[in-house]
Amino acid sequence: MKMCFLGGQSPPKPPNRGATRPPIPPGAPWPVKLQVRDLEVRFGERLAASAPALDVAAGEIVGLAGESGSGKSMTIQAVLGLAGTMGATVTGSIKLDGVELTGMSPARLRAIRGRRIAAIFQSPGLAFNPVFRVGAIVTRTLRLHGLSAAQARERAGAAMRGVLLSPDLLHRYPSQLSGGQLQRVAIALALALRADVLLADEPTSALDVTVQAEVLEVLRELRDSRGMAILFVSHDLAVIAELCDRVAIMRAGEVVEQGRTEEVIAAPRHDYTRELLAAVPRLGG
Amino acid sequence: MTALTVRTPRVTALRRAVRANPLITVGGAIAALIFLVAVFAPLLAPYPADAGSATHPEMTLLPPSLHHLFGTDQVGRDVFSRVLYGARISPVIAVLVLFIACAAGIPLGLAAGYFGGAADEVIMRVTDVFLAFPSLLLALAFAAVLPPSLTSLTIAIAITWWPWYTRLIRGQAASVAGRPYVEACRALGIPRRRILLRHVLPNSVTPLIIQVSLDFGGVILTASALSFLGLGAQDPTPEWGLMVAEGENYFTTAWWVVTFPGLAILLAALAFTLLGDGLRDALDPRRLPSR
Amino acid sequence: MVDGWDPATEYSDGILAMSQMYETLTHYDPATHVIDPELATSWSAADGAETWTFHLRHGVYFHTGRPMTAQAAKAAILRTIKLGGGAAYVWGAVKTIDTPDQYTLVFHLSYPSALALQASADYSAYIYDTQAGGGGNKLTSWLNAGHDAGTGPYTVQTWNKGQEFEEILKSFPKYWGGWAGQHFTKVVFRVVPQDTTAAQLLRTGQVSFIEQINSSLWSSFQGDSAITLVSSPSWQNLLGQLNSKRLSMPVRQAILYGIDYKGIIAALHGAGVASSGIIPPGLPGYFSDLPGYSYDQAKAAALLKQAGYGPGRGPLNLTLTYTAGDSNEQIVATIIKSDLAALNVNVSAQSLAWPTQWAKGKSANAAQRQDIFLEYWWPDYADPYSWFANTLQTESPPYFNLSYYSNSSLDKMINSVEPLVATNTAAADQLYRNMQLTVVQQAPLVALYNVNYQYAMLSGITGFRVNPAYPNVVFTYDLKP
Amino acid sequence: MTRYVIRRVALALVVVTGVVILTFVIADVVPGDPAATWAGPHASAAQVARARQYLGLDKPLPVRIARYFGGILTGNWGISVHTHNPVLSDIGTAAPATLELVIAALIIGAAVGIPLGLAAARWPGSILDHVIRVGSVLGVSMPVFWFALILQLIFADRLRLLPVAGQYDPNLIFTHPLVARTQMPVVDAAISGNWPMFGSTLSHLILPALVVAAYPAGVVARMTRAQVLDTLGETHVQMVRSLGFPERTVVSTFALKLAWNPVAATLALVFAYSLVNTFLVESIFDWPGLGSYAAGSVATLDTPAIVGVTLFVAIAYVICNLVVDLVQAALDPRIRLT
Repeated sequence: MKMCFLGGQSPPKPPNRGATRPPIPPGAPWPVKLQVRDLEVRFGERLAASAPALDVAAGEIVGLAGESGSGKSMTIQAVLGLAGTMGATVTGSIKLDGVELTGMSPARLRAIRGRRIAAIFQSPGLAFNPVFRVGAIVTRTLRLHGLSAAQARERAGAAMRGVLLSPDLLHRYPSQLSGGQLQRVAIALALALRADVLLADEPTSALDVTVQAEVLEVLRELRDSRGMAILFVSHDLAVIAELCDRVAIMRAGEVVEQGRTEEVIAAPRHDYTRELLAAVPRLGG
Repeated sequence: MTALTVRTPRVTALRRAVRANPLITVGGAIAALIFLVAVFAPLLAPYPADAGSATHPEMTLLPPSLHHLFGTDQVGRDVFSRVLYGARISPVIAVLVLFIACAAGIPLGLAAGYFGGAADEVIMRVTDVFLAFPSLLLALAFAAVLPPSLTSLTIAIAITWWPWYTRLIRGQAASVAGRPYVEACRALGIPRRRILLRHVLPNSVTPLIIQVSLDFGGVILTASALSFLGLGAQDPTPEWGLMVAEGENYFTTAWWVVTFPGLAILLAALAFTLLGDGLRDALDPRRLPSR
Repeated sequence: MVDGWDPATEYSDGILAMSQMYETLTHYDPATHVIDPELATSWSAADGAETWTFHLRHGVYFHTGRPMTAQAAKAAILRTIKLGGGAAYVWGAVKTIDTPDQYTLVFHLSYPSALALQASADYSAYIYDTQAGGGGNKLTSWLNAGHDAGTGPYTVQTWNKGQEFEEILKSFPKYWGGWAGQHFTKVVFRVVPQDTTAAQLLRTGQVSFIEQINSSLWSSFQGDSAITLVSSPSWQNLLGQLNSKRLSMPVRQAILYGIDYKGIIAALHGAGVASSGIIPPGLPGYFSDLPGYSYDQAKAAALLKQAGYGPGRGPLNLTLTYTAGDSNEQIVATIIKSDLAALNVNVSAQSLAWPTQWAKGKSANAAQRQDIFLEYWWPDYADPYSWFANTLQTESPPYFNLSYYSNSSLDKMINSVEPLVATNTAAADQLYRNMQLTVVQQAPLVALYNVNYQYAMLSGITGFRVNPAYPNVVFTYDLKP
Repeated sequence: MTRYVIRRVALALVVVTGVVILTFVIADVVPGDPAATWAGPHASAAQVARARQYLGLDKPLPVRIARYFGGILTGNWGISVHTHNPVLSDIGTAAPATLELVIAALIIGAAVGIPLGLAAARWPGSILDHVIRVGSVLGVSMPVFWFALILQLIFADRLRLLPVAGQYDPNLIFTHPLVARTQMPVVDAAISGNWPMFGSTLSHLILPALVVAAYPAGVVARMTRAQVLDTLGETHVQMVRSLGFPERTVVSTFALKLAWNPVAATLALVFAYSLVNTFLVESIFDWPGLGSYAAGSVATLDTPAIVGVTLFVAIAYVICNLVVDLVQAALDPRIRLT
C-alpha cells in the first residue's frame, strides 16, 4: 500500500497498519468546525432526521451510524443547505466556524458549498455526470470558486497526486474509472478546494474491502495532515470503529447516543447501540 | 357481513393520482363529454337530417346565430349538428383501429418477447419495417390504392398502428420473462402459454393502457388528415377532417365552416393525450414519488 | 393547367395563355354580333357561301421572325385539319384552299358554311408558323418544349409545366398592333389550387387578376375600393351527362325531375342562372320558352317506380364524377346527391382532376365509366353547333359524348344544321329548337345552369371587356395598368 | 464502436429491403388490377400492356419482386400519371422544397421546445410549468392542416404581416431571378447573394414552418422536461449542487447535456412525422414540395407517384434514424468507448 504524501512536506511515516490509531492529543483545543444544534428535517409533517447536538472539530472524524433510512443522508443534505431541493424543511442551527448557515442567503450559502463544506457520496459511479470528463468537473468547480484556468489545472493535478492518483486520469470519462478511483477523485476535489469540512455519505459501502481501505487511508491523511473536519456517515460500525474519533448513533431520525468511539463501543449506554454492536460480525477474538 | 373493499395497489394508485393529477380529470372530462355527445347526438343536434344527406341551398354560409350555433356550410347544412354527429365517426374509427392494432400487435409482441431467438428476430424486423413508414404516409399509400371509404381508412390506419404495440409488449415480455419468478414457473414445468397469460400479460397492462389512451388522439389526427386529403370519409359523412377540407374554399369569408370542426378534432385529440399523460404519471411506477 | 401547347389541338384551359400568343383570321364581338377583322382585314363569300375569299393584313410577323403570308396561313389551317384535334371540325366544310397572291386566301367548301364566323373560333382557328422548330412533325415537340409560333402581342418567356408560375409571357416587339400607349410588358399565369389563396393573393396585391373562384369569395370583395369586380353572362353552362347505356330513359327523366335546379342556383350566390334547353342566351338557337325539367319529386318517384326503383324499392346506386378544385361543381354534386338520396338513389360523388375524369369517361372498359358526368361546355365559335356535334352526336369510341347517346334522327339534324347557319339563319334557329326538344324529351343530358363569369382585378386596371366567345380569356394587350 | 456501426448499418439494410417489399405489396398486390392502376386511368391499351410488362404480372411472385427491386435500384420508379415524368425525377425536384420546410420547422421546434422544456423542469409544479405542459400538449394534438388555415387567415389575410402562399414574391422573378442550384429557394438565394429574393423566400417560409413546428416543439418540450426532471433526481446532480453550482447552471449545463441524446432521438422520430405533416400543409401554402406532388397524385389516382413518394420518405426516414443512432453513439462516451 503506497504511502500518501500530502503536499510532500512531512517526512515519510512508518506504515500504519491501523492496529493503533495515532493518539489524539487529549483535551487539545481543536477549534469546533461544525456545530449542529436541535436540527430537525421534516417532509411536511414527517420527521426525517433530527440531531439535538452534533459537533465536528477540525482534524477529527465523527461517525454518524444507524440503519439505512434513519435520516443519516438527510442530515448531510441539511448541512449542505440542499434539503430544500428535496422538498424538505429544516429547523434548528448549523454553524460553521460559528457562522449560522440555516438563515443564510442562497448566494452566500453557494459560496460555502464546495469551498468550505465538501461532500462525497455513496455510489461514486453515479456521483459523476457520465458525459463530462472528470477533469472537466474538477476544473469547472475550481474556476467557479475564483481560480484561473492555470491555477485550477495545477491544483487539480496536486490534489490527484494527494489521493494517490495520476493527474492523467482527469482526462478519462467516469465510465472509464473504477469505483475506488472515482471516490478518490471526489475526495481530491474536496482537497483541491481546501474545504474545511467533508461530509462523507457512506463513501465506502459501495466499494469492495481492499479499495475501501485505500479510501479510509486517504480520509485519515486529510484529517491528520490537513486538519479537515470529517462527518462520516455509515451503517457499518466496524468501519466507524476503525476510523472515527467520536460517534453518534442515530435511530429513526434521532441521535440516541454520542461520545468517544472507544467509550461508546466499550460501554454502550443505549440498548439500541448494543443491538447494533451485537450485529457487527467479529473476525476471530 | 361487511363488504370487503378490495383495494389492489393499482386502484389506490389511480384514486390518489386522480386527486393529485389534474390532467386525468380534465382529459377524462372532455373524453366523457365527447362520448356522451356521440351517444346522444340525435337528441342534441337541432337539425339531425343535416348530418345525413339533407341540403338547404337557400341558407348557405349563414354566420353563427341562435338558430345555427356554428352557422351553416356551403350547401346550407347546420355545422353544429354535423360536428355533434362527427363525434360518432373519428372516435369510433379510433376505437376500431386500436382494437385491431392490439388484437394483432399484442400476441405478436408476447410471442416475440417470450420465445426470443429466431421468432423474436423475425417479428421485430417486420415491425421495424412497418415502423420505418410514418403512419400517416403508409396509411395514405394504402388508402390511395383502396377505394376511398371509412372502412379502407380504418384498415389503412390499423395496418400502420399494430407495430407500436408489438414493440411495447415485446419489451415488457422480454423484461418480465427474465424475472426470477417466471424462471421459477418454467422450472416447475408450468406450460409456456399459462406463464404468458398469467404473468407476462398482466404486467404489460399498465404501459398498454397508457399507450392506447395516448394513441387515441394520434389516430383521430391521422383519420382526419386522411379525410382532409379526400382518402377517408366521403361526403355527406360529417367527418371533421372532411368538413375542414370542404370548407377550406370558403374559409376567408365563412370562417365558421372550418373553425368548429377543426376545434372538435383538437379537443378530441387533446382530451385523450391529456388522459394518457395523466395515466402515465399516475400508473408509471417510476413516476410515483419514491422517497 | 395545360398538357400540351400545340395551337392546333389544344381544347381546354390552354386558351387562357394561347389567346395572348396566337391570333385568328377574324374576331367575334358579342356586343354587336359583328365579326371584326384581325389577321384578315376583309373577306367575302360567293357561290351561296361555298367560296370564301380572305384578304390578309400586311406587316404581320410570327414570333419566329418569319412574315405571315397566305401560304403560311394555308399551311397552318391544313395542318390543323390533318391533325383533327381540338375543334378542327370548324374547318369541316373546307375542301381546298388557293393562295392567288401573298395576302389572299380563297377557300372552296364542299357545302355552304359561315366560314368567317368559324374562322373566329377560340380553338383550332389559330394561324401559326408551321416551319417553326424545323417544321414537320418536329413542330409539336418544339412547341411542347415551351415555345410558341404565333403572331399575338405576347410570346413565351418561360414555361415550367406543373409548377406554380406555370407560364410567363413577354411582349413581342414586332407585334403588328404596336405598343403605343400603356400596355403590360410581362404576363405571369399563376396556378393556385385553393380559391382562398387566390383571393388573398389579390387582396394583398401579389396578383393583379383572378377568375374562376367561388362566388361567396368573389362577393366578399364587394365594397373593397382596391378591387374592381366584373360579372357578366357567358356562353358556358354546366352539363350533367347521364349514362344512357346504363340508365333507361324513364330513369334518366326521373333523375332530371329529382334535381332542385333553383336550389343549385341559390347556393351558387349569383355564379349561375337558370337555363332553358341547352343553348345559353346570346347565341342563335336560344329560346327562353323551351320545356324543361322542374324539381318534382312525385313525378320522379313515379318514373322510378316504372323501372323498379324509387322509395320503398331496391336502391339505385350511381357514380358521379366532377372536376377537383372547382368549388361550384362540388356544391352542385353535393346538392344532386342530397336531392336524389330522397328518392332512394345513392350517388357516390368522386372529385377527380380533369384529365383523370375525362379518361374515366372515355375508358374502353364500360364498367369503369361513371353514371353522371359533370363538365362545363362552351362553344368553339359564336354558334351552338359545338354542343350537338360534340356531346350528342353518335361517337365510338366516346370522346365528348359521355352519355354514350346515339340517335340517328338527331344525328341527321346535326349534320344538316351547319349549312343552314350560313344560308338561312331562321331555318337554322328552328332546327336548333327541334333538336333541343328531342334532347329534353330523351334526356341524355341536361344544362344544370348557365355560368355567370365573375372576374376580380386590381382597381387600377382598365380596358377589360368580357367576351363570352372566348371564355375565361383576358386579352391582356387591351388592359391598361 | 465499429462493431456497433456495422450492426446498425446491417439492420438498416434489412429494414430498407423490407420497406421495398412492403411498397411492392401496396403497388402490386393490393390494387384490383395493378396494371391499370399503375398505368393510370387514361392510359391507352398500349400503356396498360407496357405497365403489365413492367410489373411482369404474368410472372410468378418472386420474379415480379426481383424485377420490382431491379426497377427501384436502377431508378426506374415508374412514370407519374399526371406529370408524365419518371417518378424519381419528380421526387428529385419536389423533395428539396419539402426538406427545406421540415428542417426550418425542426429548427424552430427545437429552438422553442428545448428552452420551454428546461424552464418547466427548472420550476416543476409552477404556473409556468403547467402553462408549458398545456401548451406542449396543444402542440402535439393540433390538427396541422387546420392550424395552417387559422394562421394563414390571421397573419396573412387579416393582419397581412406575412405572405399568403408560395415560395417567393412573383414580381421578383423579373428583377432578381432566382438561380436554382439546390432547388431550395432560401439556400439558393443565399448562395447567389440575391438578398432581396433571400428576404422574400425567408418571409414566405415563416408561416408554413411555424405551422409544421407546432408538433416538434410540443414533443421536444415534453421530452426535455421529462428527461431533465429525471436527471435532476440523480446523485451526480446532487454532487454538482454540493460543489456550489447555481441551479441555473445545474439545469442548463449539466442536466441538459445529458438530455441531448434522448432529445436528439426524439427529433429523429419527429422528423418523419413532420415530413408527413408538410404533406398536409403544402397544398394550403402552395409549397411545391412532395406534399403538393402527393396531393396532386391523389386527385389523379397516380399510384406510381404515391408509391414512389412513400418509398422515398421511408428510405429517408431509415437513413435519418441510422445517422442519428451513429451520432448519438459518437456523442455518448458510454457507448462510444465500449
